[in-house]
Amino acid sequence: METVEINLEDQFQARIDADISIEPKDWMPDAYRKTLIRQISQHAHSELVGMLPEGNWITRAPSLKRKSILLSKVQDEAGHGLYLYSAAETLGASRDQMLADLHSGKAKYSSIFNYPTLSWADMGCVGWLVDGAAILNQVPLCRTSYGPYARAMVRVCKEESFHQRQGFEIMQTLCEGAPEQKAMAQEALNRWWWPTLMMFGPKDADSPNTAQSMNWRIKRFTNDELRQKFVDMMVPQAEFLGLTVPDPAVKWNEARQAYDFGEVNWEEFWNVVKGNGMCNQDRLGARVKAHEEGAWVREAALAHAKKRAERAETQAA
Amino acid sequence: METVEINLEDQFQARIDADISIEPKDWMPDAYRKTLIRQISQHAHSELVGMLPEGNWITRAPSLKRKSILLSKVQDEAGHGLYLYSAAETLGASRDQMLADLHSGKAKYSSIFNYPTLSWADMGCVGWLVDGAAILNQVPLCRTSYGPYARAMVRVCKEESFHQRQGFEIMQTLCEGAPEQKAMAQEALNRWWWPTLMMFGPKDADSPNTAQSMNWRIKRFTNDELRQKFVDMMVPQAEFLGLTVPDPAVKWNEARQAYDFGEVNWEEFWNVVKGNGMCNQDRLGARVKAHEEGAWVREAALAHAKKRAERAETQAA
Amino acid sequence: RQQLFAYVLQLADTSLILGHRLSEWCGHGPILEQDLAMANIALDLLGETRSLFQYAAELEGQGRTEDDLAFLRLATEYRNPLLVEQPNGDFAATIVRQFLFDTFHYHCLVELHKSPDAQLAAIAEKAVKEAAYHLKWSSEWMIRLGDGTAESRQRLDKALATLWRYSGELTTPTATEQALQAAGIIPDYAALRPAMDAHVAHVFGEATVPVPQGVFMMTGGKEGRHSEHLGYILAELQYMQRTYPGLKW
Amino acid sequence: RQQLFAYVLQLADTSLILGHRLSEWCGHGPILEQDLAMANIALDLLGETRSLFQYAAELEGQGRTEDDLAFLRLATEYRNPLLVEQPNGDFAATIVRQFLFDTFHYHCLVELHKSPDAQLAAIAEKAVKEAAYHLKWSSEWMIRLGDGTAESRQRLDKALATLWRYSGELTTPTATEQALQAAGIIPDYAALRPAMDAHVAHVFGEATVPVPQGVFMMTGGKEGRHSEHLGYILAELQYMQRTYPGLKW
Repeated sequence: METVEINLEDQFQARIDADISIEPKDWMPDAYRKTLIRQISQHAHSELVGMLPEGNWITRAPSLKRKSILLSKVQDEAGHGLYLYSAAETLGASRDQMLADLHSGKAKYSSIFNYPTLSWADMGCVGWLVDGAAILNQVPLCRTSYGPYARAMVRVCKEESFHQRQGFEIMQTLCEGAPEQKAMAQEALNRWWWPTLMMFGPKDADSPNTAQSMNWRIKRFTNDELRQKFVDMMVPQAEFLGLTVPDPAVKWNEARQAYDFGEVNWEEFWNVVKGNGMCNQDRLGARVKAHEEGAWVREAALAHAKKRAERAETQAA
Repeated sequence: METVEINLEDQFQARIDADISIEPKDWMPDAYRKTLIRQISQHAHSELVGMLPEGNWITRAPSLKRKSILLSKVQDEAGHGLYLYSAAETLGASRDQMLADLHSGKAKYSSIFNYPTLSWADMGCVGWLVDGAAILNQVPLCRTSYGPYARAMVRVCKEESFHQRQGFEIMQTLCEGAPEQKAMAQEALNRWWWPTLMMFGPKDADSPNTAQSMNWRIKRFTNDELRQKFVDMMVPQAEFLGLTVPDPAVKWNEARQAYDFGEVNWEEFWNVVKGNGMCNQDRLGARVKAHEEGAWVREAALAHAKKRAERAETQAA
Repeated sequence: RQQLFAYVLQLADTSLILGHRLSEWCGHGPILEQDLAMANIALDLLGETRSLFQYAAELEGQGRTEDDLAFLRLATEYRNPLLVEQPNGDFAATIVRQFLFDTFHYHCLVELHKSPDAQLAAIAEKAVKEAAYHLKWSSEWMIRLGDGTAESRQRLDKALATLWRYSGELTTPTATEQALQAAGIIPDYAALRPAMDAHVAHVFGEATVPVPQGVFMMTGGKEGRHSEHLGYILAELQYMQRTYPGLKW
Repeated sequence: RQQLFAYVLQLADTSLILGHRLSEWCGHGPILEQDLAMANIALDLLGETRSLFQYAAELEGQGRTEDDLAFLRLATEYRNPLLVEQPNGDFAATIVRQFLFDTFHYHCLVELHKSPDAQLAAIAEKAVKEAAYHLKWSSEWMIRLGDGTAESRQRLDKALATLWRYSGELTTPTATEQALQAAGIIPDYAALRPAMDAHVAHVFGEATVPVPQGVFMMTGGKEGRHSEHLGYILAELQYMQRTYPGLKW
């Protein structure tokens, strides 16, 4: 028995190393399955919860065009949530269980959504910075070893980069607009800059699972590598917009051919992860409320489907 | 027995006719008691429900001063509700039962509160016209035959005339303000004029209870008399404000030394009475909701009072 | 032309306000799939809103833009029927509101699509396909809730008791609508009734729910006499445009 | 002076926003007597708000009025602590929010009343009598709900679990407050704690509820970093002033 196990594991790793995708029916180590379920469901939850901070501005969007774009974006997020829950289901997770884990606080979602959206410019920053960071995290996942996840991510990333462009465009319109609009853009950047840097997770030294995930090709870059990429991408964009990144340590390093930047406030990071962000309570509360108040709707849909099926059977008999 | 009854009834009417007030412990005919309970509780309910249309603008009042005046006014209405419920309780009615009758639709409240408040100028019209009409209805009640009711009405009327002045002042400020403010005032007057004329009730010919009520000195003027008084009072005030009363038939009648005016839309009147006004559903719904959602609070207060009383007894023993 | 302007504005306000209400559900729906569906319907309505306001602005010819018309009017100037400004309530109330609206909207668009006014016809042509899907969605949910569980049935009944009274306004023409009907620009609502009633009867039949009878019908919204709910919608809807007048976004 | 202006504005925003929340209850309270009590407290807070904004306008000396300051700022310019912008929730949540605020408000005013700044002292003198009544009211309700029924206790516990985290901000001085404390203009919050804690301990004791321990405290509101709730408050609060700029009412 022992030998067979080892062989399966070896074969599995060989496929991974050869960049052959793992499919739902293939054998996979338990730890790989569990890690993937955790990661995909967390990602699905993030799409679900991520609807809230942007949904917060739909009714207050400043023009019909912007309202339309924003609503469409939030709708896309709901769609991403659906693909990702489906991908996780191919690994044997049930949506009910995944949601129960979200509601109980066992499963996490991206901490960035625990920051509030306080002005219209936040719709710009969420698109430009938050989606920008998400894309950096997610593009490598389009080549991740697990097939259904990789395919879901291809769709997600395509839409996300569209969203990111829209976010940038909101910022650009503000920065080219009246002084109060530019001020609104800068104020939003001040609030969102550091939290988006935190989206890449703890420093590599504090991220013990990275090595295994990279080995399984679930992850393809380390947290710090991605964070550096993000800074290198965003600082010039902020300059282009005429905005100032709220980090006095940001400076081009000729030797590294990269931007130096300051240290993230890890205390804040861990606080928000632990549930002490501005919106943790409201976000999870909103989701639990929606789920609980929706219970009778789901029950009615099931009951009706059952009645229909029974009637069809009776008629067939 | 018969003889005694008749004597009591005669004595009662003699007191009424001599303008001696009836007090809670005095003998009174059942019909008198019932009529009064109906009238006083309906009046109390009107104060309670009447908080809603004005409460609707507290959070949106245009200045801190106006907000303060409006909030204070709505607070006074709550106070009037309390006096009136107490007055009705002296006749043996319980507040719980009166509220239950309100919530079931058995007891009425003034139909005027089934019209919505749609602009800030409505706060002016409610004070100026609605309170104005209420005062005309209520001033005679300060001399009504039932003592506790008459005394409650003295307090109520004093505050109401203060409210009426404030309402007029809102209108005056609007009419002396920018063109859009004056337009707002006129638009509100257009909506409130006819409904306030309806506040005096059906035409005398269609008001069968008036005679008995006047005989008992619960009522001292007929509906049509009061309506005429109201028109005679308000038309010059509207002219002073530079507003046009939305009734082309309004014209000074030299012979009658009074204003002629058009016919009220009695179909609308009866419709709103029957529950088909714009806000009947929302108003009653709001009251029922407040009562139901407050049940646990009232229970907690009672339970705590009981615990305290028991503890006091134990200590005393 | 003035009447056509008023009518197009009325249609635009209607889809604007209903879309606003639906978008309030965003992220709070009972099932993710239905969150998606409601956002989708809201988005369709918003698209229709924009076409209508753009056309209204053109008809008015005063240089006002779609955003000026959508965001910078007073409550009494909005012309949506009362139905669409009613609060979301629970999912049953949202479904009933949507079903009553969709039934009218779809059947009206089918005819409006034949209007001699080319732009109105073109807007209707695009919208009618979407409206057909909306009607299918809300009809299916009417049936699911009516013929689902005891609770869903009770909630549906309560929603009908609350909202049915607002359905009559949809097919009660205002003076403006009467003039346009007489001119053959817009459909005669009385002629829409048989198809609408048949659809309602079919859906209520499947839902095992009796069609409400003899209910007093509320009107006023299409003439600017609204419920108190509209003011709160506008406070949010207009917030940015009122706070930052005249800017580009 | 600039710091005093910022501080007075912070106090004004605080009573403005809490008064706004309380006034949302108007006509919807659980008992008419409590409707009256909440309106009364809201009215006191509004009176305090006006005195404070008037003083702030004077300190600023730029010709802005109390209404300009109250109605015409952006969300990030409001300086109220997070606690007071939290939604009313059920009556238990309103009571907890009020009790936590009143405890601080009363004890702070007792000291503020001795401020060398004469106007601040005068405002505090008037407000402290009202605040004493508010604190009595909310304390009594804390006790009734805690030592009432199982349901009221459960609701109180839930409200505490939700709102206690906002209590720390009240006594966590901002840089502005630190400077004014150092200058002896406003009380040292650390010095208020013993009396506040004793009151809390007493009330929780009577209510048979344990005082929450070791809760992470949320901050930010006094520096303009708010929750999403504030935006909706402002949409209503500012509606008229934004829609009709520069008019007299």
